[in-house]
Amino acid sequence: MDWTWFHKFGSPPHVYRLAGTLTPWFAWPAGILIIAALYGGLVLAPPDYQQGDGFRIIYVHAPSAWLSTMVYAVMASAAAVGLIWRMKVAHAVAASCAGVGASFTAASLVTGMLWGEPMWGTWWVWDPRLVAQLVLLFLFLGYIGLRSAIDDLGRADRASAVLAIVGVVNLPIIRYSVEWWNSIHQTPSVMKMDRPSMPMDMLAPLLMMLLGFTLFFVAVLLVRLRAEVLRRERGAAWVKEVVS
Amino acid sequence: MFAGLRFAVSAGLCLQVVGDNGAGKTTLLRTLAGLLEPDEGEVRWNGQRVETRSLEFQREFVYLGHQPPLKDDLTGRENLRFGLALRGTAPAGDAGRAIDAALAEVGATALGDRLVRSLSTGQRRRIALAALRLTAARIWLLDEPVTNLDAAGQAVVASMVASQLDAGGIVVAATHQDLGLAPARCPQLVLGRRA
Amino acid sequence: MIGAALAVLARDLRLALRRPGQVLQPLAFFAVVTVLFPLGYTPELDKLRQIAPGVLWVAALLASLLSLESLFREDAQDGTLEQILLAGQPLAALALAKTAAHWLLTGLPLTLMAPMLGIALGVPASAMPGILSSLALGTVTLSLVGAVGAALTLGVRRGGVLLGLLTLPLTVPTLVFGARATELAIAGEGPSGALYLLAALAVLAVTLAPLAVAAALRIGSE
Amino acid sequence: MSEFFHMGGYAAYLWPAYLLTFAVLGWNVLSARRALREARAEARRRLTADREDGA
Repeated sequence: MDWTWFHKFGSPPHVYRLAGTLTPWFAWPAGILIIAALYGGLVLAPPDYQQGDGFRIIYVHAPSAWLSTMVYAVMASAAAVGLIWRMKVAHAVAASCAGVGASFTAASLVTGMLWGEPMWGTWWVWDPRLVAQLVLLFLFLGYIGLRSAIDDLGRADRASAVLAIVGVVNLPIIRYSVEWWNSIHQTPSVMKMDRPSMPMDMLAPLLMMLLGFTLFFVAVLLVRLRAEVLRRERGAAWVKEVVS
Repeated sequence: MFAGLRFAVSAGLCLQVVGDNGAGKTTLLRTLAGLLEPDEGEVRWNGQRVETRSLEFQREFVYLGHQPPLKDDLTGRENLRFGLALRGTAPAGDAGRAIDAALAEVGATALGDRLVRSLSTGQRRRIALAALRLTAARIWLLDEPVTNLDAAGQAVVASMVASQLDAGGIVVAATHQDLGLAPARCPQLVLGRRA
Repeated sequence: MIGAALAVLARDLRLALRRPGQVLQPLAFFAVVTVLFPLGYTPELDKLRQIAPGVLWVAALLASLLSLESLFREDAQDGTLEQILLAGQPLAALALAKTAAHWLLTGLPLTLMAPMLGIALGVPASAMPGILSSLALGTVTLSLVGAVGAALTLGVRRGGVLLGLLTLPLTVPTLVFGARATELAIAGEGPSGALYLLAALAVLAVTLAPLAVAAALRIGSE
Repeated sequence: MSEFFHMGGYAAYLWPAYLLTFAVLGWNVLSARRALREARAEARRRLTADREDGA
C-alpha cells in the first residue's frame, strides 16, 4: 500500500492549493442542484394528500437535518485522524466543520418547528427528532465553546478532538434514550417527518436538494479549510508566495 | 522556540542548560519529559529512539518543575509515601526507613511530620528533593532546582546531584547558579537567539 | 498499576477528610435545589410526587457536576498532576482512580441522601430501594462523564460554565433512564428495565471515559 | 401566481422556513470567505512583522 497519497493530504501547502482548485467544482454544481430542486419541490411536486403544500418544508428541513448529523460525523472522524496521526490538516478540517454544522443544526431545528406548528398548534413539542437536534446543537456549541476557550491553537485542536470523539460515541446513545423516553411518555401525535414512500415527482427534488446541500457543505468546507490551514501555518515559508 | 538542537548526555554527567528567559529552557525540559510534543526530532535513550510518553521511559526519569509537587493538606512524609506508591518504586526494606533516610539527606527530618502548608518555599523544595532521591530514576530533569534556596539548601542540591552522577545517573538542570561541580562533569548547553 | 491507582484513591480520600467542608458542599447544594422546587410549584405532596424523579435526578446531576470542576484543577495548580502524568503508570487507570474518589466523596453521599429528600417530595418509603439503586448506578456515569469535561476544561479560565455545557448533553441518557427508574419505583412497579439500561451506561462509561480523561489530561497539561 | 405564494394556507410557515435556510446558506458562504480573507490578511501581517525585525 503506497502511503504517499496519505502524506500528500497531510502537507498543508498541497492541501491549500488543492482546496482552492476544487472549490468551484463543488460550488457550482451545488448551486445548480439546489435551484433545480427548489423549482422541482415548490412548483412541480404535487401537494401532499394530508398536509397539502405544507409538506414542501421537507425540501429545506430534511437536507438541513441530514447535514447537521453528517457534518458532526465528518468533524469527529477528522478529529480522530488528527489526534491519532497528529495531522494538523485533519484538525483544520474538524475546525472548519463546526460553524457549518451548528448553523445547519439550528436551521433544521427551526424548520422542524415551523413544520410542526400547524399540526401541533404550538411552536415546540417534545418530539424526539426535535429534541435530538437540540442536543446535537448543544454538542456543537460545546465544541465551539471549548475551542474558543483555549488560546493555544494546537491544544485547542487536540482538546476539541477528544470532545468530538466522545460526542460522536454518545450521539446514537442520546438519540436512543430520547426515542425511548418518548415511547414511554406518549407525547402528542408524533408527526411522520420523513416520508417512507414518496412518489418520484416528490422524491426527486428531495434527493437533488440533499445532494446539492452536501456539495454545498464540501465547497464551504474547502474555503474554511484554506483559512484554517493558513492559521496553523502562519510561520511556514510556503505561506509567503501564497499570501503576498 | 528552538531548532537544529543536537546534544547528548552520557552517564555520570550533568548537562546545565542556560540561556536568557524565554530561550526555551523549560520547554526543552518538558519536551524531554514528554509533556510537550516536539514538531520534529527525536529523543534517544541507550541509543534507541524512544517515545518520550512511553511508560518504560517515564520510569527512567523524574521531572521536577518550578513548583515542588506537594499537597498542602498532607505532611511531608505523607507526600513522600504517596510519591513512592505512585511510581511503584518499592525500596529495599520498608518505605519508612527510606523516607527517613531521604529526609535526613536533605536536612528536613524535623519537617517530615508537619503539614506542607506550614512550610516555607525553601523547606518545600527540600521535601521535593527528598522525593527525587526516593525515585530510582536514572535521569533527573530539574527546572531551576536551586531558586529561593538558602546557601545550605544549595549545598544539599549540589551534593545530591554529585551523588546521582557518582551512581552513574544523568542530570539535566536548567539553572544559572553554579552547582558546585567540576566543569568536566557539567557541560553547558546554551540556548539563545540565533546569532 | 493497581498500587498506584489505589495510592491516588487513598490520597484523595485522605485529602477530603482533611477538609470535610468541601465534601459537604455538593450535599448541601443537592438539598437546597430539591427544596426550591416545592416553593416554586406546590406544597401538595401528591403533585410533588409526580415531578419527584425529575427533581431528584436533575438536582443530583447538578450537584455532582458542581464538585467536578476542582477534580483536576487543584492537582494541576500544585504540580502533583504532572507527577501523576509522568509516573510511568497507565494514565487511564489513575484517571479512573481519581474519578472513583470523586464518586465515593460525592456520588455515593448524594445517593444515600436522596431518599430523605424524596420524602420531602412525597415519595413513598417503598420507593427507596429503587431510588438508591438507580442513583447509585447513575452517579457513576455522571462522575465519569463529568471527569471528561473537567479534564477538557483544565486550563480554561472560568471553566465551570463550559464544563456544564460540555457535560450536560452527555448526561441525557443517564437522566432519562434514571428518572424513569425512579418513577417506576415510586409507582411501585419494579424499575428493572431502566436499571439495566443505567447499568449498561455505567459499564460503557467505566471502560471508555478513563481513556478520554487520560487523553484530555495529557493535552491539558502541555 | 398569488396562490403559489399562498401555499395552500401554509405560507406563514413555509416561506419563513425557506428564507431562514437560505439565510443560513448565505451566512455560510459569507463567513467562509471572510474567514479566508482574514486568515490571509493575518498571514500577510505576520510576514511583514517578521521582515521588520530582520528574521
